[in-house]
Amino acid sequence: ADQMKLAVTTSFHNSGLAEVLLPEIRKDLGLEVQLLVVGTGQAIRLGASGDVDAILVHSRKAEEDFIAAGNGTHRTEIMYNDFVLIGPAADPAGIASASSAADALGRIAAAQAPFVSRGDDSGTHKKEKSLWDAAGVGADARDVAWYKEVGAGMGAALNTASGLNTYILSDRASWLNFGNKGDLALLYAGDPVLFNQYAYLPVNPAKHPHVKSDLAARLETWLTSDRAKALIDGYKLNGETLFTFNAAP
Amino acid sequence: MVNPSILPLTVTDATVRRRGKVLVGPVSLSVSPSGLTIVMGPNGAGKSTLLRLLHGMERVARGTLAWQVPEAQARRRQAFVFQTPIMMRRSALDNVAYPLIVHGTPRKDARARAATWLDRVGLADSATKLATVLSGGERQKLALARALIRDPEILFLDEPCANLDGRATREFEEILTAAHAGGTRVVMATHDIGQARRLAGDVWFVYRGALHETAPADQFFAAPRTREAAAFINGDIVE
Amino acid sequence: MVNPSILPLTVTDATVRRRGKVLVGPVSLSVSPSGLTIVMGPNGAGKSTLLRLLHGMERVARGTLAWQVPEAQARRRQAFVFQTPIMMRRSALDNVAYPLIVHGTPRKDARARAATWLDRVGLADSATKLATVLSGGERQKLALARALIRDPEILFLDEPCANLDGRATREFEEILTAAHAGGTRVVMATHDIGQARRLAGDVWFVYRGALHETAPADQFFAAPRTREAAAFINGDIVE
Amino acid sequence: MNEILQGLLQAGRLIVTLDSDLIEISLRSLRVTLSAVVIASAIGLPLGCWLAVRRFRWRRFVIATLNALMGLPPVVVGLIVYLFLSRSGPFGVFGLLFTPTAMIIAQVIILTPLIASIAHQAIRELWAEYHDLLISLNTTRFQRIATLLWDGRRALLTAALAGFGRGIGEVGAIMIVGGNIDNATRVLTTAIALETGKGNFALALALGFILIGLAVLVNLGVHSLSRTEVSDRW
Amino acid sequence: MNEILQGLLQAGRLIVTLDSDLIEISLRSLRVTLSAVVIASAIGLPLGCWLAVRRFRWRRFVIATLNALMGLPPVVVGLIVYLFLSRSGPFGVFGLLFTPTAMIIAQVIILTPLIASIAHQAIRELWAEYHDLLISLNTTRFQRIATLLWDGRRALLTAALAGFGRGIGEVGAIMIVGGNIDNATRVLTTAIALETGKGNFALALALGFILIGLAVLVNLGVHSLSRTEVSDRW
Ligand SMILES: Nc1ncnc2c1ncn2[C@@H]1O[C@H](COP(=O)(O)OP(=O)(O)OP(=O)(O)O)[C@@H](O)[C@H]1O
Ligand SMILES: Nc1ncnc2c1ncn2[C@@H]1O[C@H](COP(=O)(O)OP(=O)(O)OP(=O)(O)O)[C@@H](O)[C@H]1O
Ligand SMILES: [Mg+2]
Ligand SMILES: [Mg+2]
Repeated sequence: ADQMKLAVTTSFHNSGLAEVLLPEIRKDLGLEVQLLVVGTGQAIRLGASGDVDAILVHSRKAEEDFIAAGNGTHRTEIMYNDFVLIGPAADPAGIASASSAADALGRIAAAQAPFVSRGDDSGTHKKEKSLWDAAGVGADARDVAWYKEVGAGMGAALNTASGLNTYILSDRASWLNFGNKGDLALLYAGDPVLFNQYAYLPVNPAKHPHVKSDLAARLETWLTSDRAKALIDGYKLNGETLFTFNAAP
Repeated sequence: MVNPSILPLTVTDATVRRRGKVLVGPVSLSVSPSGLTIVMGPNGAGKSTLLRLLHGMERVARGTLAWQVPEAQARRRQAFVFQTPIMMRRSALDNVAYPLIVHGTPRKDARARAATWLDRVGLADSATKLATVLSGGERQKLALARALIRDPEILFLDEPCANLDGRATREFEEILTAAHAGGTRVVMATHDIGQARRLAGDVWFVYRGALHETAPADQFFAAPRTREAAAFINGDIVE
Repeated sequence: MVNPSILPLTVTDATVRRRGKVLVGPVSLSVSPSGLTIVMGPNGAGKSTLLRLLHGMERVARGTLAWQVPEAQARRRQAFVFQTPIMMRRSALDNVAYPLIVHGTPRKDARARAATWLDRVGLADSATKLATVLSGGERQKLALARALIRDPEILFLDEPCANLDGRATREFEEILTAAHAGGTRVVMATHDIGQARRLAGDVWFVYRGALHETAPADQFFAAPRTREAAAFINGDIVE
Repeated sequence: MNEILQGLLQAGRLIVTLDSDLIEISLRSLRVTLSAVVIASAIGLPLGCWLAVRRFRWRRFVIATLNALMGLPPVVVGLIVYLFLSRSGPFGVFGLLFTPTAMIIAQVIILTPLIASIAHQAIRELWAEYHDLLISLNTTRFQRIATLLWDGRRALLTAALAGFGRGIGEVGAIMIVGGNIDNATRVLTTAIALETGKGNFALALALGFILIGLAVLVNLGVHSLSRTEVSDRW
Repeated sequence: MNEILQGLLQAGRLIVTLDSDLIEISLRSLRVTLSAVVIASAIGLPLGCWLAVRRFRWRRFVIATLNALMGLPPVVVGLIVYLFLSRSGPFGVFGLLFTPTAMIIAQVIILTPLIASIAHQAIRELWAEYHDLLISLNTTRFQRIATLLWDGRRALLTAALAGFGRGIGEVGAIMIVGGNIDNATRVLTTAIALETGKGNFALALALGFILIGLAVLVNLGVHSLSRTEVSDRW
């Protein structure tokens, strides 16, 4: 079978969706997609170096820079899921009743309740920082003891939050798939600003002639097809829908 | 001595085996409480192995060793000078003080006594040298001092004069005779027949791993009972 | 021999130092192409160091050694029997075959010749034993065989008979005399004055790191020129 | 805590059911590590001997560096190998990135200083013992090294086994250059890291126990193979 | 490729400007690793000696296991320590998780088998040399071990240094139990892993070079401190 390499972020891989899609892709296209699960920054670097044929990430600004630098041909939005705020089941900051994501974070800051941040410049981390800024808690205000930057992937950060029993921002998929929940519970979700858009970016064959742009194109066609739509929208974990397909047909 | 003597040692049918080959034995003998025994025999006959066996350093495949006191106690009152002296990676002085220190003598006393002993064996000048740089003869002197410093009740020596010069050999014999006169039981292997004649009270002649002949020294040298011992004394082929 | 002889060796003011202390030297001497030299002297005098110096094994702090051929070539035609024989962790046979093998003899030939030599020194029965389990005397025999197997032009021996029994010593002397008669230059340290008298062509008397007296053997033993040598021969205190 | 028990149980289950994924990644782990150990030993063992035999001005410095290189952070090795093998790197054309070969290369870089350093220390004593004899016999430096390698082979085995141990448990470097691609470059350690990230501690531990078991088996196997010639030493 | 150069430059820049973050995490790296090495040596060195001195039925097996444990995957160690220290674990009450202490504990577990195994191999030869003498002098097992530790101290230093090397470059375990928390448990290796994930390869390499430099310095320092008594041996 044909093979291509796709760099994805940990949060996507942790969702388990890949295990549903890849066998179908293989069946439909005879294409074996090899996943490289790395940090967002690293995924973009792998694409820029031509070491993978396409990337699937969720960090809009970085994606646009990637295209602008000529590393990718274009950016295709595929689907989105959402971020959720996780915290101690007792919810000491009372974010469960917050009116918005910014309000929830504001309450955490006010209560000075321990919060674990990915701290790794990933898509999730960037989203979290923008939420804090929206809540009026600037970078300086976050340089405090209760705000812990752990510099790790989603799973490791969740482990840390579980170990310390703190609040954390996670994507829903990683949270649902996460096995070491401890005392943590999903406390707040639903604000539209928490939507998390995934995009597919094929690597530019003009810059890296060896990349399998034809395979990348076939995969893109498949990912934006109704077949993918049915699989993505139909993927459920613990009875919850995780992703919403939103590719332009 | 206040302690009951560890001797005589009674050995019954003791055998040392390595890889299925018998190196020594079966040997039965008794080591009386006093005396100076010289062990002789051709190279590879098993003298060293026999001495090590008596000292409790060889696993006995068969047979028994019985001291007058429990094994653990007996071990404490023996000393051994190995055929190839073992130099610890320390100064000569520390090498000699070591047996005292491990048996509880305060470091300072031990060093002082070690210095005395180094002087006796003629190594006073080399006290601070690293033992591993000593010359062949100096090593043997050190080993002798180290063995005697604890005033053992029985002393095994395995060719202790092989690398000594004439004068050192004479001095060694004086020290040994003094120790023997002081009550130390001595069992010593040597190839030097002259020395054997000078020192021996009795002789064990080891041949092919067995105690081929044992006799009082004068009798052994004057009229050995076995053909092999006679040949050995003449430096002849012992077949 | 087709090759030009490596001898005589001329030594000028050679000095061996360790940690600022002079061990031997300055020594000036010439080693003639034939002869059998016995090196004598008290323990720690520097005999071993002197032999090692001649063999090129000690860094010379000062002075020179000049062979008749370039150093590299000269090294190939020497052999040394160390005071403490070094046993490689191989069978006795492989130990003796080793010098041949590293110098290009095919393995099979080397083993065959090694077997012959083991037989000559009386170790035929021990050929397959691991060398490290050999007895003291057996080790010395092995070392002798290993040194002679390459038929060196000059042979250094450092107390090679210290652990040998009477018969083995006699056989050793026969082998040595034969080698000497065959043209091998011999330089040997020993403490056995009897042996020295039997073998020596000339004697070097080493005392406190210096070549204190050198003389033809008969002259040395009959009438030593220095007080120290006289005392040494008598086994007296050499002060 | 409970997870540790579950991990053990799951390890047992995976083994008795001969889980095919498990077998695949275990074999890949072994293949990558053993290849790396063989190559690293071929370089490191003679290098260690050479350092013991040769005296030169910078010897102490080289040895200290070698010791320090034992601490080469795997991630850094991974990065450097990545940069070399990347399409934009000098060896990009060979397309080795994200293949077992790349993992072997990274492992060789990590293991060689370790093996050389342990070999050096193992051989130092043997050289002290043989020094006079080998010098006297006028051997070449090459012959000295060969002799020490042969006569010291049992101690050197320990060096190679230490390398094996280090290699089989390594994850940082092979994650970067191998990519942990399912069915292609996933090995035990990267699978463990993956499951840990998912919070599947029991499965991660199960894989960990299997890995340790594998390492014990290899060690015991090697020891008993080399046993025949050991009896007089150990 | 370019990144390697940039990394070197950046390393230089960080060092000359005495970057305060860099100093903090470097010092933390040193503190954690040195503490772990000291503790692991206190356990591992005598253990290695003990294994050399003592003969018992399962000795070969224990040694093989020890060798295998050198390959304990750090991630697994991290996991197990995590499970013990987590609030739901038996030692949760001490609140050690995500502190340098937890990192030290994990490192000790990783380093002890390594140090013990190298010490064992280093001391084996010395024991072979001393065996007859120490037995003859009727020393207790404790005295034998003490004597070997003292007279073999130079070789044992290598074991401790190997442990240091392994520890300073370790990342898998301390990432899990330390959490790589900024200003609290971030050390050089976890920072390197972080920057790698971010794609900041040059900075990651810079930190890596600094780490290696640090390891070389420690090795050279230890070697030159122990030099005085060395001249006759090395
Ligand atoms: N482990 C072993 N395996 C086989 N043979 C051995 C072993 N150990 C010793 N031997 C042999 O046992 C014999 C007796 O050795 P031992 O050292 O007792 O002799 P010895 O009488 O002291 O000789 P020497 O006068 O040369 O010192 C020797 O032939 C030696 O090679
Ligand atoms: N590295 C060293 N540092 C200090 N002294 C040393 C060193 N090496 C050897 N010596 C000393 O040098 C002296 C000469 O040693 P050498 O081995 O040459 O003596 P020798 O004449 O062969 O004695 P023996 O008859 O006892 O074998 C000895 O006193 C020895 O202690
Ligand atoms: Mg003997
Ligand atoms: Mg000497």
